[in-house]
Order: sequence, then structure tokens, then C-alpha cells
Amino acid sequence: MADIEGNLKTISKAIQTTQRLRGSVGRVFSQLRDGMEGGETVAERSKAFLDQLRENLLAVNKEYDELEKLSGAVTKQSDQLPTGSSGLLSLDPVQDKTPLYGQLLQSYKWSNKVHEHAGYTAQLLNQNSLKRSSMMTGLSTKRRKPQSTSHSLPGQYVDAVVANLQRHFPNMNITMTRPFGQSAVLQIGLGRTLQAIVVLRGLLIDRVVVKGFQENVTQEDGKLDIWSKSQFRVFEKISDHATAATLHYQHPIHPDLALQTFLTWLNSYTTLFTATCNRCGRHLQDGLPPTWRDFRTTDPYHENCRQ
Amino acid sequence: MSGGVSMQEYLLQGSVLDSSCETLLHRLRGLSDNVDTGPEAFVDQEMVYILRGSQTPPVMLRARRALDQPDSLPWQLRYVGTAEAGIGDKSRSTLVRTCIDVATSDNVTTFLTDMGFRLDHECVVKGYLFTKGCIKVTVSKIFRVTVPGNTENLEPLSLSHLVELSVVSPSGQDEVADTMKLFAEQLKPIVQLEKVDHRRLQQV
Amino acid sequence: MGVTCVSQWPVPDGKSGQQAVEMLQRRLEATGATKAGSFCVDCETYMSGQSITPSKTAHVMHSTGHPLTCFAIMDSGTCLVADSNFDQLMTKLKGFYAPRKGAKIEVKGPRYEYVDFIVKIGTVTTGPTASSRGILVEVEYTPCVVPNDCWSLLTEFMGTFMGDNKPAIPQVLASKQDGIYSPTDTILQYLEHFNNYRKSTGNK
Amino acid sequence: MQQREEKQLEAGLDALIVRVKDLRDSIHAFLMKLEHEHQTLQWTSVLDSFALLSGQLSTLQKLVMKEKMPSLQNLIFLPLVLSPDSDPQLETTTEGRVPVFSHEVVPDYLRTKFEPEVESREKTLTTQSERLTPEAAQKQIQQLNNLCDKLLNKLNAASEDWDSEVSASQGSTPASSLADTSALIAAVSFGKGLKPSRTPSQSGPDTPQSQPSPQASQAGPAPGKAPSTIKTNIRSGASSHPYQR
Repeated sequence: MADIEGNLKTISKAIQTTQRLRGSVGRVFSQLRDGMEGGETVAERSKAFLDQLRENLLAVNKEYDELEKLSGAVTKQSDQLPTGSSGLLSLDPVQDKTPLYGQLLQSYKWSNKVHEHAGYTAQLLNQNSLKRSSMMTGLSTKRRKPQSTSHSLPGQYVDAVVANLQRHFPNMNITMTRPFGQSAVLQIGLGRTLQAIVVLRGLLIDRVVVKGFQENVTQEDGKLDIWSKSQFRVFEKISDHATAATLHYQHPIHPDLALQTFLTWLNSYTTLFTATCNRCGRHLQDGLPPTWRDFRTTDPYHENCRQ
Repeated sequence: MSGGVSMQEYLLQGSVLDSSCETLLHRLRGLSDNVDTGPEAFVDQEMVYILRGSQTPPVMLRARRALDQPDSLPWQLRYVGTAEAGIGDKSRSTLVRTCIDVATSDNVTTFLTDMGFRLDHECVVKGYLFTKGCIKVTVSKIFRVTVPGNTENLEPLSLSHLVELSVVSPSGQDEVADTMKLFAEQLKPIVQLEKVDHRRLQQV
Repeated sequence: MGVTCVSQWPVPDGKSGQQAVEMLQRRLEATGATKAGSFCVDCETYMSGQSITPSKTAHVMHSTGHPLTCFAIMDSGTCLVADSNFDQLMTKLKGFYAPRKGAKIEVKGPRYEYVDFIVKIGTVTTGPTASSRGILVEVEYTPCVVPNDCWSLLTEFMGTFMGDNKPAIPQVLASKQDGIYSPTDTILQYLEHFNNYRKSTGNK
Repeated sequence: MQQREEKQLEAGLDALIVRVKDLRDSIHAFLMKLEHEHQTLQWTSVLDSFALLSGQLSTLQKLVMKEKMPSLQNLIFLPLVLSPDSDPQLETTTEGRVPVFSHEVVPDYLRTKFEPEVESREKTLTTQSERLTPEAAQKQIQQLNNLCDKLLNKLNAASEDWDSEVSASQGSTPASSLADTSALIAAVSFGKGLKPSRTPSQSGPDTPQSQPSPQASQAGPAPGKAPSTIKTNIRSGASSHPYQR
């Protein structure tokens, strides 16, 4: 690496010298073009002219010597390439047919960018306190903080909590299935506005998908489809917000309370199509209704209008 | 879109006494494609509507719905033409008639009444459906509806099951008739499937 | 299938229908909508013959939004949703119902998508000469199925490209209120507009 | 006289040669078939070849028996010269089978009797059979006949049993009734017997004349009376099945 840098320095110095050489040669020619001037007698004039010319030529000579020295100092460019041996792909003569090298450079650039962004994100996330994993509590300095067990609760307890929630939200139509063994999946119909699929782990909300009222939520084999997105942009957006809400309402000691507050918040979406944004007073922004509900007041806002 | 291919129904009919029905079902179960799943049971209500005119011959339409799964299946509206000429023709082994099947919404009865059709008669058909390639076999019991519109009060029409062997295909595919005849041979002597001249029955 | 509003777009004086459509398209594109194919809704009208009294009218409509479906509407307002081979069935009724000459009416034009909205701008043409009658604009908000819930949202959207010419709530939607919107309701709206066009040409 | 006999003999020999050549050709063809097509050979084609051979043999026999043929038994074939050298002419006529007319091959080819060994064996067999008394032979024949008869009787009885079983299962309870077929088809085709309002009538299939035409929709009794109509119809319908238990 060091010799590459040294090489680069010499080359840049050589370029500077070449520029100076061009300047001095230019001066010689411009003097010749201007001819003899100044002085009174011809002899005086020609003497001054010759002196000037000699001076200029000496300068040219000096620059030329320097350049010659520098060019000797430039070593052969080493074979090492920044992209490792894959850089040799650039030597492929059939580059037009296989644009591998171009793609390689592109992906190299992108992976660098991703690396950089990931670095920033990690930094930002470290400042954030929204941590749910019990693993992290072990690392934290407060060792006495109670371990969260909300992800491993007995099935009967979850059943009871869900039954209670059903009583609490009469306008929600909650059905519970356990397609994957212990973990429960709630299918929540909210009026005739939307339906939500909430995947629970114990009482911890693992995943939320929001879909339209008449959208199909079952796969071809009749199983609940917990992965695919809604075909409508509105509900896609709400799915994102709901995922954010699960983090916001997360409570390590009272997971049932967290689920209940989350459902209270979700319940506010009954007015999705009727309510106007609390800030701009309009229904639509970028073709979407107010998809954001404030976490404390459950007031409707457009995504860009929220405080 | 409106052009469409005209479809034709190839039909063989017969009947089997209730006492021998079990034997027939057994044989059909072995012969048909749905061996593993068994026959498909159905309970249908059929309402026949007639539109009469002074100069033109009356038109008969059959509206059918599944009573056993009323919400998942649409109503079927069916037009059946008269049998093609050459019913006495020995070379044709089955009855051939044009037929149009249309799946419709559940307000079809109101719609037909609005069009001027009158309900002629109705019945309930309970039975089993088998398939063998393109051949459809139904073994069904016909019930009379004693109180009009009430499908709970039923009286069996006779002590036999109606057996029908049919293929619906684009017109001009006469080879299916021979396939059907071969299949019908395998059901003998439990049931004699024949092409039945409906006009002759009507005259009697 | 979301809530849909079909409305008439007036052609300004001194402008051709084509120019009016282009202007509407430009405005729509300015809001960020992208063109996504085209659409067509057609309507054939059948009149009953002398054998049926009182005389009745049946409209048979197709829409590219529902390519395999056929909508049949009696003048009583009953709307039958059927398979597309219902057209074949109508030909079997030709002794009773005959298509009214030159009454075929059609609306055709581009289809736009904008987030969850679908906008269709169509030119209405009638008869074999396909003479232009006017412009219809259909706006659909796909995620919502309750007309009352999203009407004000829908009008707000229509205001963005239709300006002051945005329509009042159509009769069909107003009567639906909290009911669930169905594709039939869109077809009924089209039929209402088609009938209006027919009446206006009849008066001339 | 001598000349005529000679001519007859010549003609007869020519005919014989032709037949024998035919026979040889077909044997040749059959051998070829066996050798080259033994993998794909069908038994039917083998049978065909045998039939051809037996046909040719019988024509040959007929030819020999013919009246016109001079009695060959009276003629003598005498080999005059035997030589150990190969005879090209003989080789061509026998298609390379017999290259030399020597003392080794002549007894085999010109033999008219069995070999002495075989002859003696045959003689022992005949004497053995002659030793059997006619009574004993009769007895044995009777035994065999008895055995065959018994077996036949048994087989016949079994087949009769089988047939009667099959016919019993078919004949005693018919699986379908023609009257019911017509009634059912008439019902699904034009609603015969399904219409809510119609005059009370006797059973459909039994007295078809009294059946009202399905097209004539008569003003029937009040709807409340309809069930009674149907009941009578059912009873009479059931009585129309003589096979029903």
C-alpha cells in the first residue's frame, strides 16, 4: 500500500513539474515572438534580448532535468487492485457480453454504503430504549430488573386474557387459533373497516398484519395467511404503524395490559375512512386517509401531519 | 364474449329400485374416478319455470340450488333444448340436446318472475354424483314438495332412484357417445341406461 | 371491490368530447395517477314481444372489471349476476325478448390508478355508428366497502381533479347507506346514466 | 407298351420331384424362421408353417397313391458306383448337403426299412402288448371310461350350480323397473307428478290414459287438499311394483 501512495505522490509531483515546464517553454516562445525592445542602441537591445533568452532557456533546462529525475523515480504500478483478485475481471476482453465488472463495482459500492448505514443505525438504536428481548436485560447494568416472562405464559392464561379482551371490545370480532402449537394467532375483525392478524408469543405481540375487510386472509390450503401483505396501500401503511405501536405499548410486567392498550389503539381505526386529520382537517394526503393514530390520544393524523 | 361455443348434452337415463341402489352405488364407486374420496352427495332444489306465449312455443328454464351448502355455491340456471332429430336413429347411441348452464346470483327466481316466467313445478333431488373422465353419473331420488316453497316436507315420487349418465361438451363430439355407451354396459344388469324419447313419454 | 361513484362529466361549450377527455386526463395525471389499461362497459337492451303484457325491458350489461360476468337488469330493478354465457340464454328467448335496434350503448376509455383509487374516464357511444353521447367518470376507492363511511373521502378526492363539477351522492349509494357495496351497484349506476342519455336523445 | 410305361414313370417322377422340392422349400423357410426370428416368433405363425407342411405332405401322399402313378414298389433303385471322391453335380442338386456319394452315406439315404436296432426294439414292444389278454385290456379300458364319466359329471354339476346361482341373483329381484324409469324421466323432464295442483288420479304408470297432459294446467283443488292427492298416488304407485316385497 505504502509504495502505491509514494508512487501517487511522485506522479502528482511530475505532473506539476510538467506544467511548470510548459510555462517556461511558453515564456521562451513569447519572448521570441515579441522581438527586441527597450534599450537605445541596437547593440544594447540585442544584448538584453540575449540575456533574457539565456535565462529562460536555463529555466527550461532546469525543469526538464527535474522531470527526468522524477520519471525515473516512478515505479511500476503493482498488480494489487482494490477489489482483490476479482478486479481482474476488468481485463476480460468480452466485457460487452458479460457486464460482470460493472456490476461488481456497483455492488461493491452498495455494500460499502450498507455497511456505513448499518453503522449509523446501530449507533442510533443503541441510544433507543425500546428493547423487548429478555437477553438484553442481562447485559444492562440494572441487573435487578425483573426478567420478562410474557413470551412464555401458559395457554389457559392466554385464553382467559383473550376472552376478557373480547368482552372489553364488543365491536371487535376476535377469533383465536393455534396453528403453530403453543403460540396463538388472533384474527380480529374491526367493524366493516379492516381485519388484523395478530401473532402472539405468550402474550407478547410478535407480528401484526392489517388487511381490508373483504380481503382474503386464508391461504389456498385454508390456513391463516400471516405473511402476505395487504393489496391496499392504506392497510400496508397501517400494518407498519401497528408494528410500531406494538413496540410502544410493550410492557414487561403486565403483558395483558400491553395487549389491551394496543387493541384500544387499534380500535380507533374504526373511523379510518370517516375521520379527518386533526392537523390539516382533510381526508386525504398523498391519496391516503389519516393512517396514523396518536399513541396517547388516538387522534387521527396523516403520516406527515403528526407531531 | 356473447358468441361462445354452443354446448351439447349427451344423455342416457335409467332407474334403479331403492333395494338395489346400494349395489349400484358400490359398483359405481369402483368404476368412477373419485375412488379415494368416495361419491359426492348432494341435495338440490330444482324449480322449473315456464314462459308461455301466444305464437311462440313455451320456453322452460330450470333453476337449481344446493340445499346442503346454500352459501358456498351459486344458483344454476339451465336451459335444455329438445332432443336432436334422429332419436330413432340407431347409429346415435345417446340422446343429444343443446344445453346452457349459467351460474347466477340467488335472486334468479325473482328475476325470472319479473321476466314473465311462471313457476311450473318444483322438486328436491337427493343423490350422489360420480365422475369418470368427462362422464358425469348421478344417482338420485326425486322428492315431491308437498307444501310449495317448503323444502322440509317431502314425499318421494317413486320407489326408484333415477340414474343419469351425461356429458356436456362442445357440439360435434359424437365419439363421447360411444364412450358413454361402453360405460353404461358395465352397469348392466343393475340398471339399463338407454336413450329415452321424451316426446314419446309426453304423448303417453 | 370498493365503493364506486359514476358521474356525468359535462362537455364545456365549444369543445369536443375528445378535448374534454384529454383535459380530464391531464388533470388526473397531474395529481400523480398512472394509466393502467383501459375499460369498457356495454349494455344491450331487450324488449318483450306481444306475448308478454305488460311489456317489459331487460338490460344485459358487461364490464371489463368483471370479464366473466354478465349483469341482467329488469325494469323492475332486479339485477341478476350471472356467468357470461347468459347471453346465449337470451338468444333462446328470442321469441319473447328481442334486442332493441340501435339501442346498444357502450362506454369506453382509459383506466387510471392512484394509490388505492381507480379512476375510469369513458366516452359514451350508442348505436352502430358509435356516435359520442357524453363522458362518464367512474371513481372507485378500493379499500372501503361501506358507502357512508367513505363518501366524504371520495368527494374530497374527486374534487382534486374534477373541481366544482364533482357530483352529488348518487341515488344508488345514498340508498345503500351502511350496507355493503357490491359490483351490482356500479352497474346500476351505469344503467341509470345510460337511461338518462337515451331519454335525452329521445326528446331531441 | 414298354415305352408308355417308361413315359408314365418319367411323368410321375417329375411330379414327385416338384412336390418334394416344394416341401423342401417350406421346411427351409420354417427353419430360417426358427433360427432368425425365434425371439419375436408368434405361435400362430409357427402353427401356420406346420399347417403348410402337413398340407404338402398329404398332397405328396395323394400323388403316390394315384392310379396313374406306376407302382413304385415294383421298381428297384440300384446304386451302381460308389466313390469316395466328391461329386460336384450331386453337391449342386442337393444344395451342398451331400457332397460325396460314398458307402458311408448311401445306406442312410437309400434306406427303405428301419435300422436293425430299432427293428428289434419294435419287435419286443409288439410282443409285450401281445402278451396282454383281451379281458385284462377290456377291464382297463372300462376303468378309464368310468373315471372320465365321473369327472365329467362333477364338472357339469358344478357349472350348473354356478349358472343357477347367477341367474337366481339376477332373476329373483330385478334391479330396476321400466315403469319407474318412465315415471322418473317424465317427472324430471316435464314435471309429471310434481305439479302442485292437479286432479287426483290413479297411479301414473299403471293407467297412463287417465293422466292429464302435463301441458294442460288445470285449475286444481285448493292447496290444502294437495297432500291427500299425493298420498293416494303414493299407495297406488307402490302397488304397481309386483316385485316389491
